[in-house]
Amino acid sequence: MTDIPETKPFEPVIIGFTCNWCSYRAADMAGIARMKYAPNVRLIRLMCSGRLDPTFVFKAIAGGADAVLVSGCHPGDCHYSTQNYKAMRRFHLMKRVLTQMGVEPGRLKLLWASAAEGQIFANEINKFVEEVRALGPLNWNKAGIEIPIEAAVEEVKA
Amino acid sequence: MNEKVIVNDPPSAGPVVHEDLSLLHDVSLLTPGDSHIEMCIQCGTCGGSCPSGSAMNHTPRAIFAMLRAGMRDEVMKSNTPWMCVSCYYCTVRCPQDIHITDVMYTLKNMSLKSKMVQDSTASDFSRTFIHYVENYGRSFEIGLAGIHSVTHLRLAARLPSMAPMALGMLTKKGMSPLPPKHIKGMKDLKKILKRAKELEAS
Amino acid sequence: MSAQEKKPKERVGVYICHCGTNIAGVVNVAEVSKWAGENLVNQGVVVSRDYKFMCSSLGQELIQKDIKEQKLTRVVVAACSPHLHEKTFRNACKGAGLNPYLCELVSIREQDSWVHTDKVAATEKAKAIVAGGVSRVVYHEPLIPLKVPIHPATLVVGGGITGIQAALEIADAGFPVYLVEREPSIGGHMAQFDKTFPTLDCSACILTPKMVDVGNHANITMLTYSEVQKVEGYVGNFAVTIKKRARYVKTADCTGCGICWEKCPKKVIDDHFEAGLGYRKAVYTPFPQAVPKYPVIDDINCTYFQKGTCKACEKFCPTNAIDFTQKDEIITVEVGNIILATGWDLFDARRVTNYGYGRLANVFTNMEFERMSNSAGPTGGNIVLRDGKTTPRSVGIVHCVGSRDKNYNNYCSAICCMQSLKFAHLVHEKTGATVYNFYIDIRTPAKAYDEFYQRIIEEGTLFVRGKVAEVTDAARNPGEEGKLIIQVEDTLVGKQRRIPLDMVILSAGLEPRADSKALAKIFGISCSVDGWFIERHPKLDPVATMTEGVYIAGCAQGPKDIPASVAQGAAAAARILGKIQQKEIALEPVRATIHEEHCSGCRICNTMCPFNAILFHEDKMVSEVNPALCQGCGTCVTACPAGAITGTGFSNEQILSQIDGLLLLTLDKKKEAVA
Amino acid sequence: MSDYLFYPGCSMESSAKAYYHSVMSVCKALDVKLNEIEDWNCCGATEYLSLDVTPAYALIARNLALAEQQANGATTVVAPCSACYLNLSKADHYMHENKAFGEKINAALAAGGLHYDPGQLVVRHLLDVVINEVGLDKVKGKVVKPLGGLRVAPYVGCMLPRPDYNSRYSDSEHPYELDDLLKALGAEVIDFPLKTACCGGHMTQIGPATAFELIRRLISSADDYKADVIVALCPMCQMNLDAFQGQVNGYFHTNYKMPILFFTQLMGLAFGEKPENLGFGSEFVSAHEAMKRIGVQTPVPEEAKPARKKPAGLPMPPLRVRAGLKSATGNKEATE
Repeated sequence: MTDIPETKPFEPVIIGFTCNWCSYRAADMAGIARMKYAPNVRLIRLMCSGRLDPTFVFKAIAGGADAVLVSGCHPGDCHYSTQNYKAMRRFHLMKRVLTQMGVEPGRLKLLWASAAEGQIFANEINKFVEEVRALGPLNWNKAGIEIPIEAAVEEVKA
Repeated sequence: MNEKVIVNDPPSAGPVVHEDLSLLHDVSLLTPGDSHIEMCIQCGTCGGSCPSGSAMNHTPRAIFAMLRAGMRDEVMKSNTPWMCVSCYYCTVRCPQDIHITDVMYTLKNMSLKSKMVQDSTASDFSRTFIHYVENYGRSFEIGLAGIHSVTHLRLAARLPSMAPMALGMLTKKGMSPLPPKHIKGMKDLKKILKRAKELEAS
Repeated sequence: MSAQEKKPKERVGVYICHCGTNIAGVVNVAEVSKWAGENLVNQGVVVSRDYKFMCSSLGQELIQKDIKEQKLTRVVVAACSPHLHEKTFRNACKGAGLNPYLCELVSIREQDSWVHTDKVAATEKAKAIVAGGVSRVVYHEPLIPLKVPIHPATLVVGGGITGIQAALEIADAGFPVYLVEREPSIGGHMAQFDKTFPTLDCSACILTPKMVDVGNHANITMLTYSEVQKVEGYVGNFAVTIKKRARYVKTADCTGCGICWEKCPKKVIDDHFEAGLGYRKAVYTPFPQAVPKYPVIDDINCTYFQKGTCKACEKFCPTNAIDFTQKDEIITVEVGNIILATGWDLFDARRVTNYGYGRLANVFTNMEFERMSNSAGPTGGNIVLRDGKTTPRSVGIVHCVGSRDKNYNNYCSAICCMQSLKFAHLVHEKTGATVYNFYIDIRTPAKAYDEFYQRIIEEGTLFVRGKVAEVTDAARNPGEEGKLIIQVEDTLVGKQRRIPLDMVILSAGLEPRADSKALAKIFGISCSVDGWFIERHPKLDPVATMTEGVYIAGCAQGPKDIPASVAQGAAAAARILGKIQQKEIALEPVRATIHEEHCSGCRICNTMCPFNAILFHEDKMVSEVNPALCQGCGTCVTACPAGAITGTGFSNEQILSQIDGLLLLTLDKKKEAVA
Repeated sequence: MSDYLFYPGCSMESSAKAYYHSVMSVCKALDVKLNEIEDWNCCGATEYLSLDVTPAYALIARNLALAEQQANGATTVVAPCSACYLNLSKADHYMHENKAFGEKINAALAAGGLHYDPGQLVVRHLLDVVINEVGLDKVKGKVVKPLGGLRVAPYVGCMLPRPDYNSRYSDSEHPYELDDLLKALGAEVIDFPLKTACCGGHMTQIGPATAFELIRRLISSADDYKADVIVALCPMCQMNLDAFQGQVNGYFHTNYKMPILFFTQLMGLAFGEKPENLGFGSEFVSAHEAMKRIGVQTPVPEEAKPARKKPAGLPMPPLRVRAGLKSATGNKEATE
């Protein structure tokens, strides 16, 4: 990481899972209203936050993302009745698992945003990016990269 | 209210000459919090609500239009912010959530710094008031009214009945004619204010 | 599983849209296109192009030509939101012989160029989004839409002018309609109005014929005094549960003669139809021309229901139509489509305390004034002060009460300017009083509206440009004593004015129904932050919603006047008629399927499904998804411990490889850094 | 009842001693324990904000910093003066809302070895504490001498209900908290239309013509409603309406004798406290007559010099002419 000039702030990469009915539309809404937010989040559309498989989150973290955003309809507003509650339960589970793996719990965020809440969506992304920036890069086992044994040993020593 | 007291600036001939388009931005920047001043829709709720509006040479709404038009000198010379009584009617009624009272404080600050204040009655009163606070840590109503009226407002001369009032303050209210005692942390307070003034200037 | 290790078996075409400068102004589209062409070869990219407007016919032809010539098996378009043009590009692929579901539209406009200003970062993000789309699309499968039959009946919720119009259009075309109305009669707000702008037609005169048509129409089933409780199913096949409140009147026997309400001893303030200005009885029809003509007994106010004795109505009813034992009834109807025309509520003017409504007697709301001015209303059409007899000699009309105001509602209520002008005319005509209109802006943009404004100016109405600061009774001088005083800045003069008046009318704005959010939930649609129902597209699809088969019309979608409401009611009806005539409808094939051989029969998915779409075969001990009931949420896919369920369109492979693609650049950078 | 950090404000030491004594008496009766913030300083009223931003906020924030230091578990700062209450809550609000601004003010405080974490303390006016913490039930329970027959105009003034950063009051223009309290004391409360109108604030010192008109409107409106007394909850409001009433009468040729009392004075009376201990008798416009109507003997204020004597040789108009000249010749004055 030495070749990165120190003046350049760390730019985290965040994978965001959105629900087709609310938060993906909130992102569209933010776009239509030309609200500006940090360019660090890449969104994946699911039909429902209930589709969110914990594997997706671990895959993203392992694949080099610094944080993951899980978003869905407000409790009680699920397009498929109550599936976002399932996402909420899984969220708490994933958070615990990540913590056990040595990943800061602040790298996983749950956000409820209705289709009309573009502003909330944009604001919360900005907030989250700043929070993750403060946490720094996810260097947990040099996530997703095979590290030569020697390097790993040295890291442990350090 | 007696309408005769209103005297507007004589209308100047010709268009606005020195448009200073940074003016609105400056005011916005110098106001703590987000004043939303750029959101004004010129509805006049503020001007209609203002209890001292009739003593102002421009209504607050007109001032906002002038800020937009970049009429810096005219705004700095206006008595509008100095007539503000901080009643916050305009602030809570404003349909655009503009923090009008806070903007009026900013305009007072700015006009003092620009040295374009036309009538220093109000600012001198503020200075006298703050003189006590900066030196004793507390305000001092009797001394304040006294000094202010003698040195500036000539209130005692114009309204002789003010004198008995001041006397009443002493007799009925049992107020002391002596300045207040220093607060214990006066030294530190002075340091704080000194540092604050440096920060303000920077 | 990593995409790089795989030998590309698909031939992918990548198309980056400039969208004029909408995308190209921020994202370096040429760079993205070049990058994809060079760096995503392992993922199968064989063509990568950028073009000014991909959605134009030339742009679509470009894709079609490549599909044929380059033998593309997959297409990724990076342009606007899939909610806007997914169909367009799928159809383009279909036209070239490619299964439409092998095309993936990724958004680099709404989610990139429009929300970012840093061009470098936005371009990098666009690359990641494209890579995500490419990695995902290779796992797409050709799909065929599910076809289901459409039930020919339609449910219209709301019996105001919008719902009436929609119901008549569909019924006249020969299809059945269920019209559900919460109140005892259809008619809605329009039945309360006196005159309608700008022509000053009598509101009742143009409305009641339509109401009668609805009442007599063979194809319309009216369900008044009723509310929708539950909606199940999907487009083409909805099952709707409706609660019919007990009227305590046998409609089969009632002739609507009116003896019951004549004899009823219990007088109640009518805060609904008469806006609180008049009275009704405990057994009542809201107004004489009510459709249906049968009254209802308001059991909260009825003496018999409260105290156990009275029954005057029953004694006098000539046809024995009163039935105190009636109970609420729950019915279910099957329909193929739904129109929501639930209308609006009036802003509560008491919230603007500085206008004194509720505290100062002679401050009235617009709805009170409509009733007062209506010759069938509580004052017989006389405009009088709260004392019921004094004619005002000066009247102030305040615009924008609760509208265009961040303290209350941000939006413009659209009708108040014209309504206030209408009021000015009516006051002039009926009392000869001096009339002031206090406005921020006069908005008269529709046909013949500004001409109406001109006419009102000519009649001598005084206009003051300024939002009223306060209405008060605190007089400052003898001239103000006993009057209401409007304090306002006349912004065109730049001075504060105090205008003493006898009467003040507040043009309170339109609000979404108080229960609009609950209603949206029942029908599976969304509300804006304010509470108005959200249309599929604000310009191009104003009456459809994101939920197939559910349409919105009239003020439920946002404030509008009568002509616009009628137009939307008719538009929604036309959309539905078009669907019904096709007899069947194609559904998105986003469905879950269970691989029988992997299913362990644990039945976890059975309870997960909100639509009861998963059956368990006791004989084979495996579960199966009914594709007609499945809505494709994917919860069961995630829940299956054996991984036996696949979500079409959102499979694990698709999502996981999309994550790979999105992080391709990031991972490269990290590798570089480590190296 | 929990402890509160008490910020009395400068007026309580001088012009509003009646308020101070009555507040102490009432709080004692209601078991509200007030711990005065040690070595507090002036909040700067509206004056410091007019001159400078950073020093003005630093001045206010010093009190919050001291309060936080001395909190000892308490979280609420109680101010009996509306202007002090607003300034304290304003500083807390903007320091909290705008992080950079908060840091700047803390940088200034650091020069005096102090620091305040915005959002740590809750700033409330005494009325709010009485209504929402103590509760009207408890107040009613303490009433031994109901104020039946006394018509009061509840005067809330500006800075309590507006801008009301934390939405503590029922309305910003017609709040009913003070009405409810006075009704609980048994008083007859008028629907005072100018309940939250302005008392003139510092305009008595700057533009008396403007201030006098504002005062006249208030008193005249209360008089129209046949109020016996106006009840205030801010020393500035009380002083403007009381001490300047004579001048206002002279200026407008009226003859109002409207006593202006603090709400705590009436509470104290209803709780059975002796009028002497509640600061009665220190008002300019005597409350003696009004109180006598409900059978309470309050000390007659010592008459100062006759205040309503017509000044010979100086008729009424000068102020208006002067005010008119002020703007018209503004440029001239500035160049003097």
